[in-house]
Amino acid sequence: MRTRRSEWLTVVALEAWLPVVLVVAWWFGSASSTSVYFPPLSSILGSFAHDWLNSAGLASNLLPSLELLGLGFGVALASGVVMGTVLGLTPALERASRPLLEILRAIPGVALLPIFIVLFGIDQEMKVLLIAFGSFWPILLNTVDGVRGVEPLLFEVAEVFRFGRIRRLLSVVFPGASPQIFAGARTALSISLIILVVSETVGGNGGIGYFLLAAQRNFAISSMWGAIVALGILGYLLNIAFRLIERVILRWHRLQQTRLGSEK
Amino acid sequence: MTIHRSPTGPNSAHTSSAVILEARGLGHSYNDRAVLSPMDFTVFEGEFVCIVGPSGVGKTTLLRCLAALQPSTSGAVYVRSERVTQPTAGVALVFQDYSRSLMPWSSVLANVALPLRAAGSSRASARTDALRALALVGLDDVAAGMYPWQLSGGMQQRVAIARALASRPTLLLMDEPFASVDAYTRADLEDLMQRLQRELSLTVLLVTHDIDEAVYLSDRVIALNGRPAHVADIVSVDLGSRRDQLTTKGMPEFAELRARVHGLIRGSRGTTS
Amino acid sequence: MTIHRSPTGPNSAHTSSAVILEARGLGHSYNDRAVLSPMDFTVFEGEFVCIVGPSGVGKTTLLRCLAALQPSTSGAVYVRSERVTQPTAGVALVFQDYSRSLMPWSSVLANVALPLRAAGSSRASARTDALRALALVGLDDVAAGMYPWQLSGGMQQRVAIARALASRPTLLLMDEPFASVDAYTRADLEDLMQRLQRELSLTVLLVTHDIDEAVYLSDRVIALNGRPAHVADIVSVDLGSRRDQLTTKGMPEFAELRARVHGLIRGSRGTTS
Amino acid sequence: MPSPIETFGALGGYLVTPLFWTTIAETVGTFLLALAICGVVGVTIGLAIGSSPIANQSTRFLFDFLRTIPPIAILPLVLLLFGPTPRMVLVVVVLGAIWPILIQSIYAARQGEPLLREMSRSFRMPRRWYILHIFLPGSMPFVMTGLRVGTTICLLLTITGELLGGAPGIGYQIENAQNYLDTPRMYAYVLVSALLGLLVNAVFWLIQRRVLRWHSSQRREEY
Amino acid sequence: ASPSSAAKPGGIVKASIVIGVGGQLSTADVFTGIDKGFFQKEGLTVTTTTLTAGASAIPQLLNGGLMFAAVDTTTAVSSTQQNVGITAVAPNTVGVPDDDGYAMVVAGANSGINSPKDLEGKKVQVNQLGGTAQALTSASITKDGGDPSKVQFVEIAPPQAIPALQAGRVDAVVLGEPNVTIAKGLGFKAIFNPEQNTVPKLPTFVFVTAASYAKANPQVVAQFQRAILASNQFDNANPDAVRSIVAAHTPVPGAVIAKAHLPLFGEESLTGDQVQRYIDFLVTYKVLQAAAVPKGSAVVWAP
Ligand SMILES: Nc1ncnc2c1ncn2[C@@H]1O[C@H](COP(=O)(O)OP(=O)(O)OP(=O)(O)O)[C@@H](O)[C@H]1O
Ligand SMILES: Nc1ncnc2c1ncn2[C@@H]1O[C@H](COP(=O)(O)OP(=O)(O)OP(=O)(O)O)[C@@H](O)[C@H]1O
Ligand SMILES: [Mg+2]
Ligand SMILES: [Mg+2]
Repeated sequence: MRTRRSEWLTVVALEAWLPVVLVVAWWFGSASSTSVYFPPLSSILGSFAHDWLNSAGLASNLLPSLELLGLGFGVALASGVVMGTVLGLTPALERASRPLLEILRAIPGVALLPIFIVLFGIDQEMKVLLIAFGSFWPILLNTVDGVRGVEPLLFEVAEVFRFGRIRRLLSVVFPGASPQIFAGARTALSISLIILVVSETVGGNGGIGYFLLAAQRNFAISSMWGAIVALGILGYLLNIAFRLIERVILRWHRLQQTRLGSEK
Repeated sequence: MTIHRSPTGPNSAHTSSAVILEARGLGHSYNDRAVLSPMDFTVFEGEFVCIVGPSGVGKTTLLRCLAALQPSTSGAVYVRSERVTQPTAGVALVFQDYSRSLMPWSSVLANVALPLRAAGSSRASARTDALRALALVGLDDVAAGMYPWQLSGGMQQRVAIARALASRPTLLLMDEPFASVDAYTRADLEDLMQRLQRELSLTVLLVTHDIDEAVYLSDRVIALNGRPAHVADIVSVDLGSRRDQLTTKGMPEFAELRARVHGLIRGSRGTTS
Repeated sequence: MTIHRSPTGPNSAHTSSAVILEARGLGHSYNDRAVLSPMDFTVFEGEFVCIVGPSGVGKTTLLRCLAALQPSTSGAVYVRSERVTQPTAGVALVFQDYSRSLMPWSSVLANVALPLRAAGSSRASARTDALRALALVGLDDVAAGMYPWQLSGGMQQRVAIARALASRPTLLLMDEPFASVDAYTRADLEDLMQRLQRELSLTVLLVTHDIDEAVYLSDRVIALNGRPAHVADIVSVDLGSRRDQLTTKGMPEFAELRARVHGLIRGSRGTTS
Repeated sequence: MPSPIETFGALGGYLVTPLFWTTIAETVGTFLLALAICGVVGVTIGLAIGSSPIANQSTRFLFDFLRTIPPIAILPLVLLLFGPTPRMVLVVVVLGAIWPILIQSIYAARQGEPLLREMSRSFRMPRRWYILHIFLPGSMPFVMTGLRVGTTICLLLTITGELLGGAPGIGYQIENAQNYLDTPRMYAYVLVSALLGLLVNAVFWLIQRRVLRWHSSQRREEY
Repeated sequence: ASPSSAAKPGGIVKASIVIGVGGQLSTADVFTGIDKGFFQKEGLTVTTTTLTAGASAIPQLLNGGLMFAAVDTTTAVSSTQQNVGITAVAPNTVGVPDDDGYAMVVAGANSGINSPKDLEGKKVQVNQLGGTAQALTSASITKDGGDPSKVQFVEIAPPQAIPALQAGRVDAVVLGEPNVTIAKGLGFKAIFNPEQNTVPKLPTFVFVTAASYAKANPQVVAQFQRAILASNQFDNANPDAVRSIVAAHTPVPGAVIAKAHLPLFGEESLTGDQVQRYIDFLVTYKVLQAAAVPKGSAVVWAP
């Protein structure tokens, strides 16, 4: 168990040293800053603590955002993987729908927002769909490519042994495409956070994005930075959660990659 | 080990048994380069047929066409008189590239159990059957719990065999299934195949480049040759229904058959010499 | 084909030649599971040594440790008396899993030429050498222009051999290099290896599960056995320096040696029987 | 929403104006520059970091933190630093669009066949050869997907950046048309943007087909 | 782009300045100032930069990319409150004291909304929750005998306001020209002018500059103030001239300009007193917190 602990310590140390160095540099670099837009880190951390490290701040600003994010990202993940799998398995359909998908993908957000407002209103539903729409694409593209990249021989194994549709998906397609699906989902996670902020400017029902923009408008620059810090940390924490899931699901892949699994 | 052939065994198959597999005018080209020129042959139920031929002649291609994994560019394949375009139930294939044919994300046990689960077995019975099949090919519980890529080449190959056996096929197509195992394991596996063929009245079509193996195992040997490949000859092996590694291989008929098959292949050798 | 051994040939190697490869207390464990118990042996310059042993005993592991691709968990490897921890110049390895060891994005020719180009050959001379090496193993220009995954298993394996040969090694480590080729190509390649070994005074360490092949090719056979594996015995093969597929394999000494090696391996068989 | 006829009508009308073409040129110029930067920097750094576990662990926090920050949050800051210049738009675009490419490249670095890595070691290939002939081709499948994701994000952010920074491009036209409810003009430019996206990605598809001809994802298509 | 200033006998320094304008009717005074020579008379050479987002003006003033920009008075006050280093120098527009004005609350023709009070129980768009538009509308409702707490205000950015109204996602929207005219063209009805009974004649938009700039160039600021006031007086007196100048300088469609209400421009110098009254109004409607609010005189530049 001692080695396990020291392993953990190494991981934490490796992961922490650069952020610590940067924070220290930021702290001293900004200590005597007089620029309104670049306040000293001490005052940013003060705002951060004041705005976010209490139950009220979390309940009124963070929880609604997390809910939106969870729903939006969830919808994107589910629909991206499902549609990506279908398209990945039927190249003809994929080729046929490619132009349409590429066009949809390239609709600018400025134009998208009014369309979404008209179609879905200004409430939660619209925001969830907006987040889902934005973060859908990386998952879709990666799933399509991932599914198509699965070792062809394994598809033949599935055919010879006449796997049913479900078993084929669960035992061959998804595991085979999972490294790439994870890569897409990790990208999509951050995109969904970014779109969350944009979507919260509509309606104005609180949330971290609304808080950030309101702070910006009211020249509460430390609070704005505090919200950026909060967003960044949130992004980091969500990515950690993701990495933990990935560690379990892609265990085989990690082991296989690190010298055929013999060494850790 | 002595193999007792049943009276209805393969050597009488030509006359008494039904045709299980038939190739009619089966030919294949890759991008307009002909690999198999149209060929005809039949395999009878309960028969053990080996396919031999030089490297690159088209054995794998033929097997893949027979398994309906790849549409042939001419002719057709019939399984029990029905034309097949999709892999049929009861047919299992052991791939030549065994290491790629195992799912790296599943344990060995799960790899072997998967076809059983797909065929509707319960989790528990699939597990039992898979472990039994693994034991048949000489792999223990430790190996069953490992990932395929943690096993040696020969062990992986045996996992692929175990997977095919576990699925209880009636027609087993095997593509150089013993290429990576040592001489003893190979002999054991050969005898295992014979026993299974007899006991379960399995039909086996096995590609091999070991002519001794082909003669030892088969009721008939199909020799492929030429470019594009054609059937050079189909040799009936009448070594009786009781075979064993030492006695049979020592028989003068064995040496004779072996020489004959050798001659068939030698006919069209490539640039190697 | 008749192989003439040079007077300084391998059979006199033990006494007159220098040690090229030495394992001292070399052992290996995967995740605390011992696979190789510490072993010692030496290989002399110009010698042809085969390693035999049951499937899964640790032959590939041993070869990878000798090639310094994988740090051994105990002991050390010396090449020309220098301890190696990184792959050394002049050592080439043919992987057992040949199909994965070829780059799917390059043509066969490019695959074979790459080590040459990386070692500084000009494009033209790398091309010539690569084509020559491919011809040696029986692959023509058409095959050279294809992607590896368009070739048959045996052809891929020969590409892997050609790549190792093209790189002009002084020490060649081969892991079941002829497992997927037909009997004739195999015999040709065996004789090719002997010729190259003699002409270029190459040292070859070859893993095989074919005991005939081991005896036919080797000056010495290292038999591995047990779990964890240890060197059961090292058998000197004194079949003279002129060998040929028919005569040599017919010699009574050959049968004797073969039986002896068989016995060494049979010693510790697994659950298969 | 305007009918497609109105939209195409409006688009047809713009096709003959020089303003239309300078607008497109403006956007495409910034976009291509940003894409080049994101592509080169993102892929290089991503692959480098992905192949070094230590670098990967060290930069995780930084990257996961930074890529969560929305471009609109830092807009006042970049405006303060750069003013409403094309350079500001470029900074916003690069800061926003580099992440998908970077993250995918980090993943890409871990996709290669381990046996090929060993093969190159056993032949003692110099680093450069290993990277060029084994590492890069092996990573390409993931990198190409990342580039296709990143390209569109690059284009979208260019348009957003123009809009926010007031630079003359498609984004500005869309915003302006929106302000005066000139919906045909707005959708005409939306269409232009979408077509640009289609065009650029079509180019990427062609590249991908060529570069990954060997890969099973492309082989299957030929069946 | 710092002004190339050189003292001239008449106390006028020549300077080049950049003014941030909002592309629409509200900064017509800057364009008339250019076209009618009011800036030139004060020795100022003016170029304009279009600002798309309101918040983007302040960073550019601070980094010297802009010398002056029009922002809403609330922004000027809160930036003073946060010590951003911005100071207000001149009025831009002031609240219109008439029924019809530059800013209007707009609703569907058959929505049954005819007066401020009718907004009770409705969903009303504002550009910023807790912002000026919400305060003005709330005050109008209160004055009409209604209860603003029964109104559901939602925040939607101006470009999306009319689409949201069209789609029925909100019942009423608070618009400024030329959007009021555009909305009317689409069949909507202007209900009331929220400025009429709340901030009549008080500066709703003001020109601001960086405090550091003002301190370094007091003469330029004074010249700018004189030029803008002259321009504003001219604009209020010559609406037709304003319309043609706006048509020449902005992309607003001519047909819209012809019908649009022009804003009312501030003709008097900006005073601390005016701003104080505006602040008091904002505090009453909780746009700003009473405790932290600066004095009106602190918002306005005093050399
Ligand atoms: N995908 C492909 N595209 C083009 N040619 C192919 C393809 N697959 C196989 N071939 C060619 O078809 C021929 C026969 O290949 P096949 O794999 O059937 O040979 P084989 O008899 O199984 O040989 P081996 O004993 O070496 O495995 C070879 O010449 C090979 O190059
Ligand atoms: N990456 C690994 N992780 C754990 N165990 C491994 C790994 N690689 C090999 N082993 C184990 O080490 C043992 C020896 O494997 P190795 O591949 O060296 O055998 P081999 O002698 O080459 O067998 P074969 O003739 O079948 O190729 C096997 O039991 C195998 O399960
Ligand atoms: Mg084959
Ligand atoms: Mg091995």
